[in-house]
Amino acid sequence: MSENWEPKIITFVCNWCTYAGADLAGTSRFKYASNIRIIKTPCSGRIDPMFIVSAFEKGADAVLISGCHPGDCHYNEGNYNARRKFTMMKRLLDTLGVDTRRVVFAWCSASEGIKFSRLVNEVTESIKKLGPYTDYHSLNQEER
Amino acid sequence: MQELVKKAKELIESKEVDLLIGYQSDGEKGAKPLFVKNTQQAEKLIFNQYCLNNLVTYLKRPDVKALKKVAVVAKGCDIRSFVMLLSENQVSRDAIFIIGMTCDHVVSPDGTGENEKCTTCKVHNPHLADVVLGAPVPEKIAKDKPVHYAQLEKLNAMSQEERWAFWQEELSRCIRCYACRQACPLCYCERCIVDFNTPQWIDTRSNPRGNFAWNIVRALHLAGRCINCGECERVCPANIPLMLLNQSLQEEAQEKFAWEAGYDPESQPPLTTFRKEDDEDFIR
Amino acid sequence: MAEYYITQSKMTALLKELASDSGMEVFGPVKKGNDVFISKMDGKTELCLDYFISVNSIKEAIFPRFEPILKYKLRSEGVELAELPPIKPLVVFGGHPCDAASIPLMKDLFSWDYKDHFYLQRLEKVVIITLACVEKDENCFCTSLGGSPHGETGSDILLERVSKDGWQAKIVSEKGKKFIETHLDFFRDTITPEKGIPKLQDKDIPVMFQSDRVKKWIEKNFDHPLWEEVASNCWSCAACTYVCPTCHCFDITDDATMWEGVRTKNWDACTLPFFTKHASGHNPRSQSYERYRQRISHKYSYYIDLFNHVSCTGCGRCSRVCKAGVNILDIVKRIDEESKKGEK
Amino acid sequence: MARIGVFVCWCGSNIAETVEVSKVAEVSKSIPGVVYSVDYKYMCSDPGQELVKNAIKEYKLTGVVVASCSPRMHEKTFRKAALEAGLNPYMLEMANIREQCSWVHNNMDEGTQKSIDLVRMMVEKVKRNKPLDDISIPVTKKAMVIGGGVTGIQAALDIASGGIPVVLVEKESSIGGKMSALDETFPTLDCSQCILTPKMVEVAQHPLVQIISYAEIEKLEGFVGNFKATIRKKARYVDVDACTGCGTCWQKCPVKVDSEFEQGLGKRKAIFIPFPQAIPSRPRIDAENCLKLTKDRCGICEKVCPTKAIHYDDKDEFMEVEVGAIVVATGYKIMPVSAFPEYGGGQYPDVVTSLQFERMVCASGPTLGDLKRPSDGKLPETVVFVKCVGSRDPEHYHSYCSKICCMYVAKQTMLYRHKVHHGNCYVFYIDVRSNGKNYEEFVRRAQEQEGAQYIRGRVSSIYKDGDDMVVEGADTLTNSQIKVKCDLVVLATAMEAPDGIKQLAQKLGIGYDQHGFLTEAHPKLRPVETATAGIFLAGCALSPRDIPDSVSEGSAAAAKVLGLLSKDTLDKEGVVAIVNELTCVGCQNCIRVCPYNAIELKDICNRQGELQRQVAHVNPGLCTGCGTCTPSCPSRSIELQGFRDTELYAEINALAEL
Repeated sequence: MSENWEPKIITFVCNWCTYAGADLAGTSRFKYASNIRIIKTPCSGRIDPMFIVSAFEKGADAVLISGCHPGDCHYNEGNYNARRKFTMMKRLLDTLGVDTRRVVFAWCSASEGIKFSRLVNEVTESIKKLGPYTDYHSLNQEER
Repeated sequence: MQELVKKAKELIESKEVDLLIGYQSDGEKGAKPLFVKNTQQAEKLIFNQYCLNNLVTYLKRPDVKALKKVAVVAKGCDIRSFVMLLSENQVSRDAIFIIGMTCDHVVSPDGTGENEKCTTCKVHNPHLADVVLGAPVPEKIAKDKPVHYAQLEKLNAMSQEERWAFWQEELSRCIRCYACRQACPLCYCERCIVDFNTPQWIDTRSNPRGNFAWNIVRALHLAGRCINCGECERVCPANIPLMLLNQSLQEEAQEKFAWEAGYDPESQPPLTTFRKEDDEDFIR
Repeated sequence: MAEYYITQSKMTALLKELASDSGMEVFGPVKKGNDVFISKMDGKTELCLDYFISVNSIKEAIFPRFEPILKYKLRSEGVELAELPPIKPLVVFGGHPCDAASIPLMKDLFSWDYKDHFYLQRLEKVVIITLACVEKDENCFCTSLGGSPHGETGSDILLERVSKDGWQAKIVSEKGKKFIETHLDFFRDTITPEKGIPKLQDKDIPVMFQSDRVKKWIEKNFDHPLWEEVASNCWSCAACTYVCPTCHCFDITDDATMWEGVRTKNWDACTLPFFTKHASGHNPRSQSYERYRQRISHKYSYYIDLFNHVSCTGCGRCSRVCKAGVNILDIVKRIDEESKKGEK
Repeated sequence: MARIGVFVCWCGSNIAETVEVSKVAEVSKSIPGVVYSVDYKYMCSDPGQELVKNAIKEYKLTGVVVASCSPRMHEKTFRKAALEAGLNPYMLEMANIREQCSWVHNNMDEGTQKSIDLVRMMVEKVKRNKPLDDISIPVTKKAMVIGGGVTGIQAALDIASGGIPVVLVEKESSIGGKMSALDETFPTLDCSQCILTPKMVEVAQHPLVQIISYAEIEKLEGFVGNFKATIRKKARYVDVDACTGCGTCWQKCPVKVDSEFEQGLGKRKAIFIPFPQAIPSRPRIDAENCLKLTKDRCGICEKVCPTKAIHYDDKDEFMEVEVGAIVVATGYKIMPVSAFPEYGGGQYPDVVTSLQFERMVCASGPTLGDLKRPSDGKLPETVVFVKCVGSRDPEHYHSYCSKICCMYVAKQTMLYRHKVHHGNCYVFYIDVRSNGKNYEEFVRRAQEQEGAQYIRGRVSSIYKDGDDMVVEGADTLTNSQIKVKCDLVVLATAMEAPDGIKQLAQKLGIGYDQHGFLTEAHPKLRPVETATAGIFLAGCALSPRDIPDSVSEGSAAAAKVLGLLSKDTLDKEGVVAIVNELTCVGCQNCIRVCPYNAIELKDICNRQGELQRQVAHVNPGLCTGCGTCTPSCPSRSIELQGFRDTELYAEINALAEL
């Protein structure tokens, strides 16, 4: 692990709760680690479990996925559907030996700017301790 | 066997079906699919413990779908996949004549002993058929009893790192022949996601990345749908223990969603529905 | 000419030593479950020397499942070509004569209208050490296609079993000779041939059809209902083609991140449903039997037109892996019978 | 070939303080496809927007990335500017380098690096974006109200007053609903008929309201703005157009049966109007009891009818109406006493429901307001009221509170005392919930001025002792067992979802809860909407409510309908899902997960019209762009435009190592 290595955390959020919550963290000036890169989707129901795989393939050290709390979904049910997919994906990744400490699911509402900033800091800290996800990144070798 | 041949001839002669898919013997200790279109071919029909193939898989094929009515010889386990096809709008009940075979067990893929899948079978007697042939077999497991797969225990006992190493080793042999997909009765997409290239979700090369992603997506797309017929693993030329993945997700579906696939055509696969009170301990 | 022998343990040691060298690639038989696969080895790989035939052929050692043929980087100044991985010398151990026999066939193709230098370079650098057959099964039919259980075609060194523990090494090519000379230490032992060591003769695998008769029938019977009858079981996977020593179709795929990309030669198979799918959505081979017909016709007819040789060595691997019960020998025999009927 | 412009905003010092904006603009130039980049102090200002517009024209940009504040702030602003410059607005994306970057980070290097990444992600996305058109759907300017109780009447009146024609569909032969059977209403004790009847008349006479009574919804097709409802007009055996409502028929009809309107306490004829003020005041024949229709005898009504309006061969008729919006105000039913055998319900005639009690005291009731107990006609000297019967009892009946019982029981004690000044009345209660305007005062009045005696506790049993009824229960305040001898017991039984409501909900494609009450789109913020666009809810169809709440909701739903139908078209963003029909296999996953029922199966037929296969089809009018369908599709045959896989994947891909 090189001295100045910083974890890359790819984050998928819904537009109505977590993206707004992240905006609120901004307007409230709650500081957090700069390691996350947010990809906005309309709803956690749009977040495909395969995004996790792609993120690791493209060098993510962790993936953070967040949407509205149950009952808060702008589209009523998207997060409930998403939750089932995530349940299965988590089990599958676990079965395959993927380090599921690097796949974090959270609910974060539009009013939880503080939760969002803490979440990012906690995840960043824990991934710093785990180090780069070399196991997964080593799958990228181009030769046989 | 007389019964089966008689029924098949009846169906063919009366033109009730255009095609009957059954088994023929393949050597002394083997069986393979047989497509029956005339009574002469029907003579070759057999059913025994070597009849491993899940013939329901042929029902997804366009040329078979195009026929007016098709009969298929199916064991209880195979019928579970038919139930899934029904619930997913892939077959019309009227277009298929199910010849259900009672079945105590089939042999394991290497031809010796009882097949592992039969130890967890709840449908030795077909649960949905147009005609059931063979003597009734006592069911050993109650319908509502959750199924537990013994072979998962070894994998579950491993550390995360060990599981990673285990799968990397296993999947390194994957040559991406897609036998697992083609043999699966529930992999019926017209265009598989692996053949989708905007974007190319899954590397089509049989490199570690592509093999890993492919096997993730295959298991994921069968999550809550796999009915444990074991065909993917049996047909894999590289002997990859694919059913471990499917069974792990079957257990998850049972534990978290109280769901077992392939019994009720009216019910919805678990990833197309939800309960508000679903477990979410893993979500912060 | 001197006689060379090698024991099993020395062979294992030699392969392991070579496999430890990062400048080389070594392929050998590795056991998995009840089956053996010709796999890429490293210094720690456990070899299996007691097997009938590997599931896969030696093809993938020389014609990799995937191979980068172009690499580039995108820079603000423009596109910059990147270096490709070098093609290393390689040793392939553990195939049978039916594997090796595919080499000249494949060479014909890859040096035909376009010279595939990836394949040809590797061919130049490979040493193929073949094991003469001591066993056969109902799927073997090399003799029907001019092969032999102890045929030398395509091999550099042919090992014939002389004892429980060792082989006599027959030099077939200059490369083979050089290989033995380089590693002479491993080939010095003299093994006295033991009695009762099984040896397979040509006659043990009877000729079962005439390939020219098969070709004649195929040429005239593209629309014959027989095709559908014999191949209706096929569920259109690529298991048969990928284990086949002579199937050689590949696709060219691009994979790119934002800043760099690689173009890859990637195995493909005429049995897969999408192989001939047009951009329009039309698929001229939409049925599985049509695809299987292509596979047989290509091997037993079209290839002969181009290279004067059947593109099949009779190894029977496709029949062994096919759990749908599609059996190439049964089909070719059926065609031969039909053809005979037609002659009368 | 993509020609992308990148516009980096300083936001004064808001961004520039933590992000080296000039460097972001400079580095952006090296991103493949970027042909222009610039930084500017306030990109959202008029000159800033001009900068964007001019660059779009000058550099023939095919896509724009504005790196500035959150898209929630200014996406609309910049997309409008893009449109003005001739670029499809969906070809503009924003990189959020303020709220999600400069404001949350301190370090200049980190902020700059992250901004560059965010820009790169959006450049990669916008390169793959496709121009989208906003969707415009014509609407049918007509509404349908299902249920002609006071809620439905109010909704119909308000919609019609807004100039939109309304079809009011009522299951019974008259509108009016439950309210028409009430005596006086809390907390004002004004006569129910007196306040309801004028409304009934008003709605009946409104030129834009068409009342279709004795009818039910058979089928509903279509979607918001464009519904097509099939209404089953049940066979009435009376030609309502010919009939003048003279009443000769029901006076002459020899058959007498229990009247539903009178809660079984009075009789009606086999040809009847439910109550004198019925609207339409046209009778119907009860086919189950009519001698002509059951035994082919009698036929008197036909003979006496002066206008020949009786038709014994009448059949159910179907009519189709096209409407743009629907209000469901189907109301409730009350649990019958027979549901409570432990309280002697069904066994003793003197155990009645509160609705029966309403009829017993009502001046237009079967006894014309003389309070007589059902068994022997005796004036009840002592009456016991029992509250929460079937409500708030999750182990045996319903978990919910029926909400209005506290108030009407207080009212009924008063009605009783007004009739029987010397009478005793007792109320068994668990709690007294009186949280409405003047409600608490009303209950107090019952207790303090009108002599109602409240006993806190559950009733354990009710039985008959000679002539008397005995109510046994616990007084939980004094912690003693208590026995009350009385003449009449009134059970405040629970309000329930009416029969057939689930079937109706399924026909309409709207949700219902475990109790059978219809589900609102959001319990707080969208209380009268359903998840199905264009279908609204009001009144007790949702859960127990009192009259003021029901009427308010009727008006609220009407306001929603008017809002929807005020324009000629329904306009919405182009971010909707689209199906690739070539690859879709019709597995229904997307249909099952769609929260808005916006996807349906579509038949693909060959030229001979034979069904070849079925595929999913998105109704863009109903799709709200959540994208839940996409991950549910194994073959990626359904994609959410604006958030297609290739666009999101490009964002991930942009983060691969340099």
